[in-house]
Amino acid sequence: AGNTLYFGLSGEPSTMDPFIMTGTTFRTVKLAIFRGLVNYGVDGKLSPELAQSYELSPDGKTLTFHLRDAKFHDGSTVTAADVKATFDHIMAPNSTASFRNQFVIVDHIDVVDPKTIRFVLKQPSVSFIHYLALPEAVIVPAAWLAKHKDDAGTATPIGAGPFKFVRWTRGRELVVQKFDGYYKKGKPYVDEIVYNFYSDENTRVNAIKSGDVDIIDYVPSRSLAELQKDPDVRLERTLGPFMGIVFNMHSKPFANADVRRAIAYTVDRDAIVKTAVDGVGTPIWGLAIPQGYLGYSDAKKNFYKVDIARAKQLMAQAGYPNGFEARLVATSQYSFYSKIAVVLQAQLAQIGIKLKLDMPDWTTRTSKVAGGDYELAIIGDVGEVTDPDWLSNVYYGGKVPVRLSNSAYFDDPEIDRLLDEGRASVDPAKRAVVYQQFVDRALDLSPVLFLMWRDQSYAVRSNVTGFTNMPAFLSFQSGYSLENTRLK
Amino acid sequence: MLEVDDLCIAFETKQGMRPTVKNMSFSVRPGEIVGLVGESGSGKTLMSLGIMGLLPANAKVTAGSVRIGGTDLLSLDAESLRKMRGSRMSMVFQDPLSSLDPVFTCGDQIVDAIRLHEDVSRAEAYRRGVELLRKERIADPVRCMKSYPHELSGGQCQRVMIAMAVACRPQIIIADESTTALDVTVQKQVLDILRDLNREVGAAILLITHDLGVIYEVADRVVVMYRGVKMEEATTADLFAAPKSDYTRALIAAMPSLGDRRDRLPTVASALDAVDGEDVGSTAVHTEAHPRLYAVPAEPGPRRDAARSTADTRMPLLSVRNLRKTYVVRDGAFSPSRAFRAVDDVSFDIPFRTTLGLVGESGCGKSTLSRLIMRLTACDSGSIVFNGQDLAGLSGPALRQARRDMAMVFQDPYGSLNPRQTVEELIAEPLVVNGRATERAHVVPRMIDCVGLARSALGRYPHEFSGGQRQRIAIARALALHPALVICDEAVSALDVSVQAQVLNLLKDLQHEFDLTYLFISHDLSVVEHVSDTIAVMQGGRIVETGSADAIFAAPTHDYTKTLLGAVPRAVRPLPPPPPLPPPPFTQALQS
Amino acid sequence: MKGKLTSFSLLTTRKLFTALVQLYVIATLVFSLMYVMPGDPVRLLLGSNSDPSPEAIAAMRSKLGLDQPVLTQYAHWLRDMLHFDFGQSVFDGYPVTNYIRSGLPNTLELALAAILVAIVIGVPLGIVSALRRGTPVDAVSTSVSTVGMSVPVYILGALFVVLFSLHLHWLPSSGYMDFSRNPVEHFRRLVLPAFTLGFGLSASISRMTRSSMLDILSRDFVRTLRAKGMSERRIVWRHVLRNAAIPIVTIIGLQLGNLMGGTVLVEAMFNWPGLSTLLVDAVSKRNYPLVQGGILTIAALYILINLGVDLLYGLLDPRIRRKRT
Amino acid sequence: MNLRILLQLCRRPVTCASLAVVALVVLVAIFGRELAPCDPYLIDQSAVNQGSSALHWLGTDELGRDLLSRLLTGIRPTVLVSLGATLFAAFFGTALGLAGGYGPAPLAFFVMRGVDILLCFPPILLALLAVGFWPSGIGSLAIVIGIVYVPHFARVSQSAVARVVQQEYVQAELAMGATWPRVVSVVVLPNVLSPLVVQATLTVAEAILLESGLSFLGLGIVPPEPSWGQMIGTAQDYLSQHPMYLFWPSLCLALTVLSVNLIGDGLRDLLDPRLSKS
Ligand SMILES: Nc1ncnc2c1ncn2[C@@H]1O[C@H](COP(=O)(O)OP(=O)(O)OP(=O)(O)O)[C@@H](O)[C@H]1O
Ligand SMILES: Nc1ncnc2c1ncn2[C@@H]1O[C@H](COP(=O)(O)OP(=O)(O)OP(=O)(O)O)[C@@H](O)[C@H]1O
Ligand SMILES: [Mg+2]
Ligand SMILES: [Mg+2]
Repeated sequence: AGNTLYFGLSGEPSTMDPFIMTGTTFRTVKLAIFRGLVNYGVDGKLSPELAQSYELSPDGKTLTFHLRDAKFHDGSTVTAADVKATFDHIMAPNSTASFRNQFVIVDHIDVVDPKTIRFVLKQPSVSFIHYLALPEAVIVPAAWLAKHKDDAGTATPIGAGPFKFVRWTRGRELVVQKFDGYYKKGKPYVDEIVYNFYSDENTRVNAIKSGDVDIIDYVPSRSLAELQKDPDVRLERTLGPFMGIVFNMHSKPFANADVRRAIAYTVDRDAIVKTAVDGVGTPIWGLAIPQGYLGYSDAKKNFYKVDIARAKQLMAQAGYPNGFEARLVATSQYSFYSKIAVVLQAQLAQIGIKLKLDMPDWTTRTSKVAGGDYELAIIGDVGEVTDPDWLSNVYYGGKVPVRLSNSAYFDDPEIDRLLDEGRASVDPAKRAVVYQQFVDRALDLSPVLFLMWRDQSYAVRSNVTGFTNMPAFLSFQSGYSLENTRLK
Repeated sequence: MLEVDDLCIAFETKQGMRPTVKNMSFSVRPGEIVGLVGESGSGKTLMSLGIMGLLPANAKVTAGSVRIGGTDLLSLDAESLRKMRGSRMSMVFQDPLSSLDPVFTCGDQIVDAIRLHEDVSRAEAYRRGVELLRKERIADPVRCMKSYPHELSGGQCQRVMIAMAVACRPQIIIADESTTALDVTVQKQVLDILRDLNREVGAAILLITHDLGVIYEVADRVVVMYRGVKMEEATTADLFAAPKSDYTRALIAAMPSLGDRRDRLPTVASALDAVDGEDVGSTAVHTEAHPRLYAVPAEPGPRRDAARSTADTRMPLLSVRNLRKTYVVRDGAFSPSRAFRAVDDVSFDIPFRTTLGLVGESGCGKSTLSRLIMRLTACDSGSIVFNGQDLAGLSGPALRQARRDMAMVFQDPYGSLNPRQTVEELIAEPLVVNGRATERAHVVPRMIDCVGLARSALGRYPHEFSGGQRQRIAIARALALHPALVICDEAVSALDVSVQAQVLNLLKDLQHEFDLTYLFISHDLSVVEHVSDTIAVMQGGRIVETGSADAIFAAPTHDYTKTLLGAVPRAVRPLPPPPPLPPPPFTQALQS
Repeated sequence: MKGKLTSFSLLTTRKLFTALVQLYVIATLVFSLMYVMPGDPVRLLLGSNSDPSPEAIAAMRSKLGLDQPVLTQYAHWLRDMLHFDFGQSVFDGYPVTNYIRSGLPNTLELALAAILVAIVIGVPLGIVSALRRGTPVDAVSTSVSTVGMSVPVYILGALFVVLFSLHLHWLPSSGYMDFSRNPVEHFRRLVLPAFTLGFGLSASISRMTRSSMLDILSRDFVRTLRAKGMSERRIVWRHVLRNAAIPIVTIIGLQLGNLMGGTVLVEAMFNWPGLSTLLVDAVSKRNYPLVQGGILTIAALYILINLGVDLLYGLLDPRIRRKRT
Repeated sequence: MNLRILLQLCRRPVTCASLAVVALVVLVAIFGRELAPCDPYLIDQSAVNQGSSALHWLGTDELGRDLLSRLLTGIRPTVLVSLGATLFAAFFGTALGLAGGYGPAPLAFFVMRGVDILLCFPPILLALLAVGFWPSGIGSLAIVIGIVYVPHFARVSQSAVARVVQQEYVQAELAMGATWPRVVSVVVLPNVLSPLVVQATLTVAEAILLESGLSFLGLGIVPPEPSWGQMIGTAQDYLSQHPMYLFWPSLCLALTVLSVNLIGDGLRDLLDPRLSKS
């Protein structure tokens, strides 16, 4: 069709099961096909989608949604029953949904009438609504779910989003087509989107340069400068994900906060940005809270600085005046991981910490980190939601090292208390205070050391408008803006 | 027609050019057959290659000219020369097996030879090939056309080579030892073909052979060559009646001839050898163009101990019973296979310390039989009792042990020499294998002397030798250990009569001294008569007649034997014995 | 070498049986991969950035059947194999057979094209350098093939892309086109990847050709061919090459086999939807059913290729052929 | 004996030059660390991806490390891995090939079918398995790469052996009653040497490249330790920005591989008595 948008993805979705999060590429497809009750809009705010409006009860425990007149791609109307069926599916005990954990605080869901649905929570949570905005909390027809309980990954997906699924030729392309019954009148503007998969970075860049595709994701940092110069291509840039170091608290030296602080005083984040990601990125000298998010403060922005003397003193204080040996887990599959590891190795040598690098392939690395099989490890992550509750994912304590982004076995009751309180406080002013306290404690204990913001860019050909790289943590959800995208 | 004028050919060596063919001049007129005889290693093959423009990479023509009907071949460009080859001049190579492409059927190769120069259809060329082979008395020409070279006997390969050479009726044919593997009846046939060609298209034929009988029968003129130098040139009649050079005289004296059994044969020695110790076969520059040569009279060798001999002859060393071998042959890649019986119910005995001469038409299964005895090929049925032990059932170490008491000279000496070993290593190999490596230092030089090769040959590789020299290397290797049984498959066919005499004497001497037993396969009936105690005649895979040598030669019973004997070319018995002179070096070596 | 006449069908049956046993062994090895390879797919399955509960992990394990005893798993798996059921991709349940069906033809096509390119470049190069041994021609040819050998494909590919598609605009830089949709374009898109792969491979072929030709050129029968008046070209191409073919065929067979699973870099670079990418992706994500299915497919092809090469030995050398029957 | 061969090799100028290059490489492999003008591990954020300068003769890499020093230091692991892998593969592969081409029928059958099976596993899988079993390091990398090439040697040698075994000189050796080790070492091996020499020179180059291909699995040479393969692998990312980064290690690799090949050619010709002039 003349009005076809070609989107060069960095990888192929590995499943069509909407409730599983397998990375950016699938989200970009998913947000063309599906919509949730709410989603994040291009401005970064929650935008009412299938729910026209909602209310949070004053105790923070009941959320009531009023659905709008929307249609699924199969022609059926979106009803409260579909919503309930969707969340029952996500929350089922044997569910494999990626964010199931965030939904366990739901006590029950009531269908008030076909257009009204009520979520009753076990504990008050202000942040819960944000998890409903995730692309993994989109609404599918109850009938579809009933039919495709077991083959959700391969079945033709049915959503209420701007585009309907046409075909997926594995290894080649995935095609979606404008859905005429989309509830936002006039949208979308393009007739068809063809997603092509370019796992090779150079090939992807060549494809946008030659005009084979109109948009690409994950622009490699070293190609930014070159694409910047290209008059036919526009870069949509944002600093999305952050890189950091986690420590295993079962490793004796790292259980000591002084050692962690010493490291925080040693690591030169500037050098890391300059070398590991070709200078494209921003160092983080404090916590990885984006500007404008709750908990961000200019005062705490540069909490740590390079101060080797101080670091050495802290090391001595911790009982390691001559340093020690430690094993750093990273991966050699992605070059920025391995480069950070190499730079860290050189830098920590200054305070006597000799790093042994353990750099297996990505999957091995992931199981190692998940299983706590490291002394320190490099992580890369993104807060999934704009609510400060994302910090729970990084800081909430536990006796088992289940999460990928927290320090294994880190368990501080005070931090846990603050995170719980922050989530439950309905009053914004109170929340601000709670998270300020949290930030102080987190910086002081420094269980996770943040290094830098990574650049997350899309390259768009200049005849394409309306595609927005959504700010900060939401960059991975930029697929939402495909409904606004036009071709000139 | 063919005029060779003052041709000199030299090898490039690290020490500089080594002249090997020196100032050869002769000519062959249309319709004439010129025989070229000469000592083994004297440069006959090299000169022919020089004429054809096919010298090995390390050999160069240093002077002289070769003209065919007025065109100077040496100044011809590669393409015109190529066009002449095969159509106007062709050559039959000495080593038939290694001269045939192993991965194409013989038929393909013959057809190719025809179609390269004549614009005929495949079918037509094929038909002509079959016709040629039939003329050459190949039993089953169609099977032969479909066979690969390794599936044919030595004589069959040789006839394929000849067919290729004569297929386009060239005007010049150089036949290098082309009938050595053929029995006399077939040989006659082949020579007839050459002679026909000679008559019909006026072909000029250069016939290189060691068989003076053949020369006597077919050649018009003879050129004699010795160490790269032409010794004499004469008409056949003159040559045999009144040889001019010492060498020729000595040669004729050394020739064994039918019905004239001598215990030892006279050999040829050079006065020069005795003086400066240069060995026969070397190509050292001689200051004298015509060194003084003489025939060494047949001296009695070491005699056998009469008492021992009678005691031991009772039990045969080798006793073969009902041996059978079938080859599976296919006419095409997917056509059904059929059985071909190469050795059919053969039984014979070889008494201890005797020689069994095995004769028979080419392709009758002689080589196959010898391979069966060595267990190089598995037999279908039958027994091979060697030293009281049945080889047919042996395997592993026992077989290995048994083989160490046997040795074999293969019909294709070149193919049986490991190309990556030097002569020294080759001859020492049986010693090393038998754990007697310490003896190599004196055994190897002695053996090389015995077969009449230069000591300087020890460091060279097999490909650097002439056909006869290779054969002698193979013989030296087989005899190095003095094994109980030696199988000689056409072991002297490429040797000139003087060297042949030397080798035959050696065989006899060793037999007397070390109690060796021989199975001697040959086409040369006079040689067979000379060496054998008993004779077996083979035809079509079966032994048709056995008996003592004397009996068979005196009164053959089987038809085939009769024809065979009737066809032997007989040269005149020449010359009074030459003056007695000191013994040649090899006898000294042997006695030391 | 007994006079026993082995019929063609018996021979085929035996080869087939051998191949099946080989496949069974490979299958078993491949199955055990799951237990010896480091890394657990469950974490990846549940999403890369999430915080799955232990129940979810357990649920996923049971969904994959990983919670059952090893032998039971093996038995089930084997039963499925016998039905040509390689299972489903663990991520989305897409049948592995479908993956293979879509990837295999492309891989085969690319591999064959590449090997063709390699032969067309490598064999003549090797011949020339054997014929002109020790001359500058030999040196140049050796250098060219050495460069071909030591330049990694991704660099060669990048150079080709820059030159032929970004500068000269002769060929598309990447992508795949269905043959049915546009045959011309289909082949145009095959050219660059095939050359990128083939150039590197031609190096080994030319080296082997050179060495093997030299072995044969000094044989006596070559002299006979010359004496027949055969042209040098024909001698070389028909007789010498055929005699020299066995090592060359061996190395081509090895390369062809390698290409079945070893074209990842080029496939990724030119966005060629082949089996290699699938396989490597599956390995790196521990998508075991796909790994197993992929390897078994490749193994079957490999066995086929080896069988072909062995048969070719027989065709090329009558001695080897006769020995076998 | 060996000295003699070496001397003869030296006689041809091309081979002589190649020997010199390889000798240089080996020397640098031994003394590379001492020769390096700078610290090959020193990261300099102010000088990333620079071209040649007085301080950094060949420029710097993406972390601002001196390329020349890294090239020199990187020789040792490169040489160890490629040579180790080649030797490993040549030894075991040829042994298997001999068994498959000359061994008794059942053994030959099982060996060759086993080799076929080994051949079916893609290198990355073997490497991943190795990661599970061995600690990473040069030794295990050499063995893994070696294992990848064992079947190649096996098939090349098997096919050559199968042909040689048909020759009459092998039968002549058997007829002397030689034991199989003797037959193999004196007759069979010398006559199948030429394809093996070629295969070995090919493997040297391929092993170096495979090393970089496998490095993403974290097997083998652990950064910041440099190796040529790894440098080439990293440098390709900077092809357009900093082409010299790719050029230098590629040049070193190509030169080395060329020399190895030329020596291989020389050796091959030398060992072939029909080619060497007497
Ligand atoms: N490739 C070679 N390199 C060095 N010397 C060689 C080579 N080929 C042959 N010779 C030597 O050249 C001489 C002549 O060899 P040629 O083959 O012409 O002998 P010939 O007369 O044919 O002997 P025969 O009757 O034994 O076949 C021999 O002494 C041989 O040793
Ligand atoms: N490998 C084989 N396959 C099929 N047939 C063979 C094979 N080897 C030999 N033959 C055939 O067996 C027969 C006997 O061959 P053999 O070599 O034993 O003959 P020969 O008596 O030695 O002949 P010559 O005197 O010509 O050397 C020949 O007809 C030959 O064609
Ligand atoms: Mg000769
Ligand atoms: Mg014979």
